[in-house]
Amino acid sequence: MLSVLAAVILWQTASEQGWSFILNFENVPTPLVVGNEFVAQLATSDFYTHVLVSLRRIAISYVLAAFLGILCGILMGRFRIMEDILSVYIEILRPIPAVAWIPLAILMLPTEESSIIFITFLGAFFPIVINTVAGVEQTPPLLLRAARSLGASNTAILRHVILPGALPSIVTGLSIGMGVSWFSLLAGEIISGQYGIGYFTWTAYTLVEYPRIIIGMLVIGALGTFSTMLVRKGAGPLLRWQSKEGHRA
Amino acid sequence: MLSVLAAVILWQTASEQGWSFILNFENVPTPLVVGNEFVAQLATSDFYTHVLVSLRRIAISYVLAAFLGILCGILMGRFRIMEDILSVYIEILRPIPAVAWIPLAILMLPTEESSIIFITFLGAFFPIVINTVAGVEQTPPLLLRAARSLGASNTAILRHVILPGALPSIVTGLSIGMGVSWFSLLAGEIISGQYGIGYFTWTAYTLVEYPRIIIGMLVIGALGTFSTMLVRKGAGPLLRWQSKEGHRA
Amino acid sequence: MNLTVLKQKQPADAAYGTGIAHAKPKRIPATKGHVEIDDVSIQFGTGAARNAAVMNAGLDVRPGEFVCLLGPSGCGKSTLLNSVAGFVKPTRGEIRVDGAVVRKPGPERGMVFQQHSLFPWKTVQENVAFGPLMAGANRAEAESVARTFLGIVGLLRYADHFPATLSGGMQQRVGIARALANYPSVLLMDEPFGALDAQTRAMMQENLLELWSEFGTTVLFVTHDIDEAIFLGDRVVVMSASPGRVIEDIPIGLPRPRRPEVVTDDRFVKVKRRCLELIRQETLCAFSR
Amino acid sequence: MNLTVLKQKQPADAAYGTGIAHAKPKRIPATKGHVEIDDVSIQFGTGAARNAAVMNAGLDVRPGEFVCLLGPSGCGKSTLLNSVAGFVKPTRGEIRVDGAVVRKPGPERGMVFQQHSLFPWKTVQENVAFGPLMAGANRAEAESVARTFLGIVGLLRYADHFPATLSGGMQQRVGIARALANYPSVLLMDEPFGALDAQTRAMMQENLLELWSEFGTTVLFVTHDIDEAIFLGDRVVVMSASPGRVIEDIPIGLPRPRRPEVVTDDRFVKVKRRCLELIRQETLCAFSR
Amino acid sequence: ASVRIGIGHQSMCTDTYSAGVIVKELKLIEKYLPKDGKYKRVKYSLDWKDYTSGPPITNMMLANKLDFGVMGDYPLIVNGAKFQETRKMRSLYIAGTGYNMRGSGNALVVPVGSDAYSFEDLKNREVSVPEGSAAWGMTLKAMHDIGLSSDVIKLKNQSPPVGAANIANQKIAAHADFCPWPEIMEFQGTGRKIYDGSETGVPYLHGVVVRKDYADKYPEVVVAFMKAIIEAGNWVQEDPVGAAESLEKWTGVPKEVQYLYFGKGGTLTLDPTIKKPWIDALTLQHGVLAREKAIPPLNMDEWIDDRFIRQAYAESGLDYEAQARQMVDPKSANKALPPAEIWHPGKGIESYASVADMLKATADYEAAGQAINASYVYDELTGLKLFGKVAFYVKTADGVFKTFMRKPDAVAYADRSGGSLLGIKEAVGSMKGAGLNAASAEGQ
Ligand SMILES: Nc1ncnc2c1ncn2[C@@H]1O[C@H](COP(=O)(O)OP(=O)(O)OP(=O)(O)O)[C@@H](O)[C@H]1O
Ligand SMILES: Nc1ncnc2c1ncn2[C@@H]1O[C@H](COP(=O)(O)OP(=O)(O)OP(=O)(O)O)[C@@H](O)[C@H]1O
Ligand SMILES: O=[N+]([O-])[O-]
Ligand SMILES: [Mg+2]
Ligand SMILES: [Mg+2]
Repeated sequence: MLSVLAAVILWQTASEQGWSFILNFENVPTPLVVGNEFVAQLATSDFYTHVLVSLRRIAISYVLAAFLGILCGILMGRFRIMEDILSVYIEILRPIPAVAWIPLAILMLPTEESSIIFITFLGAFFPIVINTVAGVEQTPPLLLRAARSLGASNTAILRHVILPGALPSIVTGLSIGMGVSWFSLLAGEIISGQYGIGYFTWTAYTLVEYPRIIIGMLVIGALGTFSTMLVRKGAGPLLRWQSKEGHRA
Repeated sequence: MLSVLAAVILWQTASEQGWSFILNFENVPTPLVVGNEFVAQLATSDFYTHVLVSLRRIAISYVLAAFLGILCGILMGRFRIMEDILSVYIEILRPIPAVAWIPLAILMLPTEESSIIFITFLGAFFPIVINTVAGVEQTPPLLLRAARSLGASNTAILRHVILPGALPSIVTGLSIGMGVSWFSLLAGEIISGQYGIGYFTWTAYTLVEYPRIIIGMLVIGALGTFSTMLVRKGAGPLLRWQSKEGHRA
Repeated sequence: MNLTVLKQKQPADAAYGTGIAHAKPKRIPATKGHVEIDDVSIQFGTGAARNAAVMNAGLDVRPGEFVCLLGPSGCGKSTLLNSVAGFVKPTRGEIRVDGAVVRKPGPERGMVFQQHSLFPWKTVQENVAFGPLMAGANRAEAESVARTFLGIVGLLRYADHFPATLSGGMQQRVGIARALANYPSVLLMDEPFGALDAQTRAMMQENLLELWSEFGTTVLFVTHDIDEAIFLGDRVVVMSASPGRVIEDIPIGLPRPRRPEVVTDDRFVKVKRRCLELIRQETLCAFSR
Repeated sequence: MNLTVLKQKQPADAAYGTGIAHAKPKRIPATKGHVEIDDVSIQFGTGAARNAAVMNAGLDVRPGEFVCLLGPSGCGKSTLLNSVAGFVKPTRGEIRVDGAVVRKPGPERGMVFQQHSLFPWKTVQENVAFGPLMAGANRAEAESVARTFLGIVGLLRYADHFPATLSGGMQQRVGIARALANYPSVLLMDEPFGALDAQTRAMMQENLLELWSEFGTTVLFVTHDIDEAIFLGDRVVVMSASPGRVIEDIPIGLPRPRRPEVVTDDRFVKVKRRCLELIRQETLCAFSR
Repeated sequence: ASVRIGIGHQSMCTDTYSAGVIVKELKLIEKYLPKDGKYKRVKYSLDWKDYTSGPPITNMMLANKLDFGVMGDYPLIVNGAKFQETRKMRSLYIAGTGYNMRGSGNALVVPVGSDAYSFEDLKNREVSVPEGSAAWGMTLKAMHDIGLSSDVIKLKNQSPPVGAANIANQKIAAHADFCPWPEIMEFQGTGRKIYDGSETGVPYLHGVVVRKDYADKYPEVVVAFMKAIIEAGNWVQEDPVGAAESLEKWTGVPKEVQYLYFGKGGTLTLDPTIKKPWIDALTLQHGVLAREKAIPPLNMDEWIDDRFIRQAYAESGLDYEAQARQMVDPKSANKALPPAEIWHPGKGIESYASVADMLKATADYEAAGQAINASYVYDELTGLKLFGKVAFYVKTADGVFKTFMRKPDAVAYADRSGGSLLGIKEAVGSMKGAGLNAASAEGQ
């Protein structure tokens, strides 16, 4: 907390004095200006629309990515043939940054909203799939044996052993995916739109509105952090068995 | 390999026939067209300039990020006070996507090249720092005790115990960082008006040159994968002790 | 120390169970649990990588008998036990339990592993209820059976804990309860106490004998601890160094119930001396190859 | 089995070292290695979370003596050993080694842990050379010392291996060589064989006695295995349940060198019975709290 | 010493070419840079940066990474105002590049198959536009003039390539953009103009801004740039077809599209002077920006500075005042030109004495199986040059063809004159059927 305060004060002085040693603070608005602008923005309904539209896009893309990612991950983790087929595509497509997808997404998807959602989806999908596969594959063989010798069927093993065992890894994937999906959303919202926090920031850039640019950056950061935290917290009860103290209430 | 072939054939047919069921292939160039354009590009010297400029930017940013990231990571992992001070900044700045940094980077850094490098640097820096801290903090206390009872000084412990112990985690950070730095580079090169594979792709986009867009995407993907692999392979000899079979040659 | 002692230490347990009618555990009929290991050989890999783990092993375990398999590390004890469990298929020979040839794992052959075999994401009770659930019991029935067996191993008060919060000894007791909850005719135990400290191990041994005398289940118990094998078994079957064969079958005449002091009994020490000789020879043998 | 046997099994070792003049290890003078534990109490935490681990423990170990600390799990054996090593500061009382009060860890008090204490990223030889290097030796000297001690524990052929490729027993032998390479006047061993299987453990015990007789180092050895304590020690010091006090100090009169068969010796069995009684009592005590 | 000359230009904005790609590719600045006096030992480093719109250039100038910027009217205003908002930094508007007096250059385009033919037809639909660009300003002004509020027409931000792609894929009702995008869409056959910037009645213009501190320090360099701009304009005028071909090579914008702007009677006039009407237009546009986006005030007197361009004229022996007074109005200027042209791949540009002749020639080429690159006609009302294939044709009772840019105008004219409204296909087809007769009739 103290260090944040120190940084804010430093920033205020640097901007006021217009420091320009390596970093140039001449045109950087002071925290005071940014703060005032933020309060002003909070009073407009547009600002909330921007945030809500972005949240809606994240929600749709993320749910889709989580569903498909976990599904693919389990199939790949359980069936050698699925892994052979799918992993090639994933390894080719994964390193392509979200920004690079923009043109193709516009070209191939029916609506612009779907292009943005597609790009956001991609961001979340890959970490989820990869972590699910890792989680499924690392199921301790001893537990599989134990389950089998207790009379468990294959579906029972999936439900009682593989899924819960992979869960910590899946949750890691889900929370990384949440972070990346915000990165990608921003890239997607730049290409087009009338709403969304990415659009808000980019518009501020085209109109050279520096305070709004900084507000946009911080809001995106906060939303990203917050939603990632939500994923982790949401998964908490399912992972309580990992803590040394936990016992079911 | 087979599945790649299948995908290429599917793509060729889809583009030729102009499929348009959810995904619209009408305007997507066929792999043949893309292939021809790629061969044509390989014959121009500009193409190599784009790639080389990007590689140069990655190299500079990455070396910087690796150096500062590992340094900060060790300081934070070893000294509670450094962690208290620095982790706040890192946690606030980390979730802000590279794209969102563009305006501020332009404003605050002296040259455009340095802005791009800054953005790329940020992409690589955070994963490296975080993984270094994790690596340093997870040093088994037993090994610290063993070293101390063998007469090791604090610097000897850093050099012989903490650093090598953190190395696997640092390498993970380095390779994640390499991937992210390509994502960020691309965002940064959008602002560049001249060279770089990101600029190449973006220009192709503004000129609606679909084959070049796809070439750009694939080249970026390949470069990203390749350089990440390089990091992993480069670190291999240092991590041979982790393999069950390894013994020093 | 015995079961009674354990129960006395946890007076809460009785109250804990109030209101739920625990089924009294059935005793396995002494005619069930006949294990025949018929000239079994087991190889891993093929061609140059071929590795014989067990060779021409033969053993007949009578219903209700407690047999300990003793042998140096790597001699194939686990492999043999796994083939009885149905995890590993013999390359040659055949294994029958109560006349039926073993082809796959099944709940009538309960397995207890050395450690880390509980489902960490299930509570202690859920772990024990798993077998009955898989056998088709409904949730309430399975829970009732689980509580019965948790009561028997003295862990009812930990029913809602996750395994990670339990000590190693307690975890092994849950593992035993889980295997017993399926009313197996054979209990296969692979160094179940190998990871415990000496005192906990001694306690667990007494505990196990108590349970065994109550249920009459056939037990096939793998260990490389000589004291443990003699203390527990009706017979100690000594295996050769890899590839494992049965080299000696020593009946233990010590009276039951066995008390800890028995380890300083003359008869005990005599058998121990014989085992030491055999094992020492086999260990040297193994090292020289 | 003894050192000689081990060396016979590895005929390559002699050739391996050819050309390098290994310094013949010095014998520690029997006047070094006097450990005085003077009414030591150790508490962890403060206030409500206060936890007494050791209480009024007193012990005097003569130079060159082999003393085993026996006690139930959690009684404070490791805590007491760690305070001799200099990792834990006594809350009350004082520990002296050769007259000097212990304040921090030092190479004259070599430590061997239960497991996983080798540096996984250093080869076996680099692990053993670490102490001499820290003591100021140059690389060549340190390597020479390391090879000497690897030869002594029979692992010279594994000099360039990483620890992960070695079996548990071999890793512990490297750990012992590493501690010895500093020529410590006291060797502190905390259940060094606790994670090994019965046969390997027996081998390691003989191995250790061999080394000890060669070096004459004082050894303070923590275990909860009664057989092990009696087999190894000149004295077995039995500690009470937590907080640990010294409740009995049993001199072991068995002749040296001790052979494995000694465990079936009458005198051995008699001491074992006494230890069993003490420990059993303390274990029950610990459980009932 | 080293002097940087950092210029941000737009290769995808035709109106900036005389201070952008042409100067860059022909190395015209290098030709005029001072090499004596205080510049004797100076090493110049020319830094050309290409952007898709004006705002990023302003950002780079504010960050002192570029010295000059070439951009359209609205971005120019944002540039000036944002500089004046800072404590010390200022920018100067020092020259024009190209203009269209009527305001053509920006246009609103719909997908070819759309049923919309006027702004009003877009009610309750989504219209995209690159925010902050000249086309965006036009759109705001047009909506304000027509009385369409932002509730009735939803505006959304799309960069030119995205908008063009969305028009091609019919994913947006309409897209407003600056030249060359509307004409590219027309040329590709994906889009159709329904509103031309000329309808706002405000001139369309681009210009050059420079950081004031830079101009103060290196006025001679600024003047050299001005001379380069003058020469670039002359280079186009001397050989418009050759220029169009070169420009295609440099920018990727098809030469047929380039010719529409830079050919004889083209919609853009290259002229670096700062005219009085420009100041009025910019003042008016600043009002629009201030109303819509709370842009800070802009002191025009402080911002506009024609000293450098005047000096360049003087040093080149040209009359600045005369040039500044001159205004090309397509309506009157294009009266004397041949009313139609065809760009034939083999024969180059061919002029026709009448639209009918051009249609007949088209029919003949078609019959002979020869494709033409493009044909050009003029809007009857404004005199703006059009692609023949997107014009609306009215065939009057006496067989004369009139051409129109907008359908409503064509319909009105047809009603008044009793003629019939035709598209290019029908118009060419009609020449095929009555081939010789029609031609001979006109010949009489
Ligand atoms: N799945 C397998 N594939 C190949 N070889 C195996 C496999 N499982 C065991 N072996 C080999 O079979 C032999 C016997 O192994 P096994 O685990 O049965 O010995 P063990 O007597 O249980 O040893 P320990 O006392 O150490 O548990 C060993 O040589 C081992 O390497
Ligand atoms: N660092 C510590 N902080 C707090 N309490 C501790 C700490 N280390 C040990 N204790 C406590 O001190 C007591 C003695 O622990 P210690 O590890 O010395 O026992 P031990 O005899 O070595 O047991 P074991 O045979 O299981 O190794 C225990 O109650 C333990 O929980
Ligand atoms: O320069 N413009 O972006 O219009
Ligand atoms: Mg085994
Ligand atoms: Mg201990």
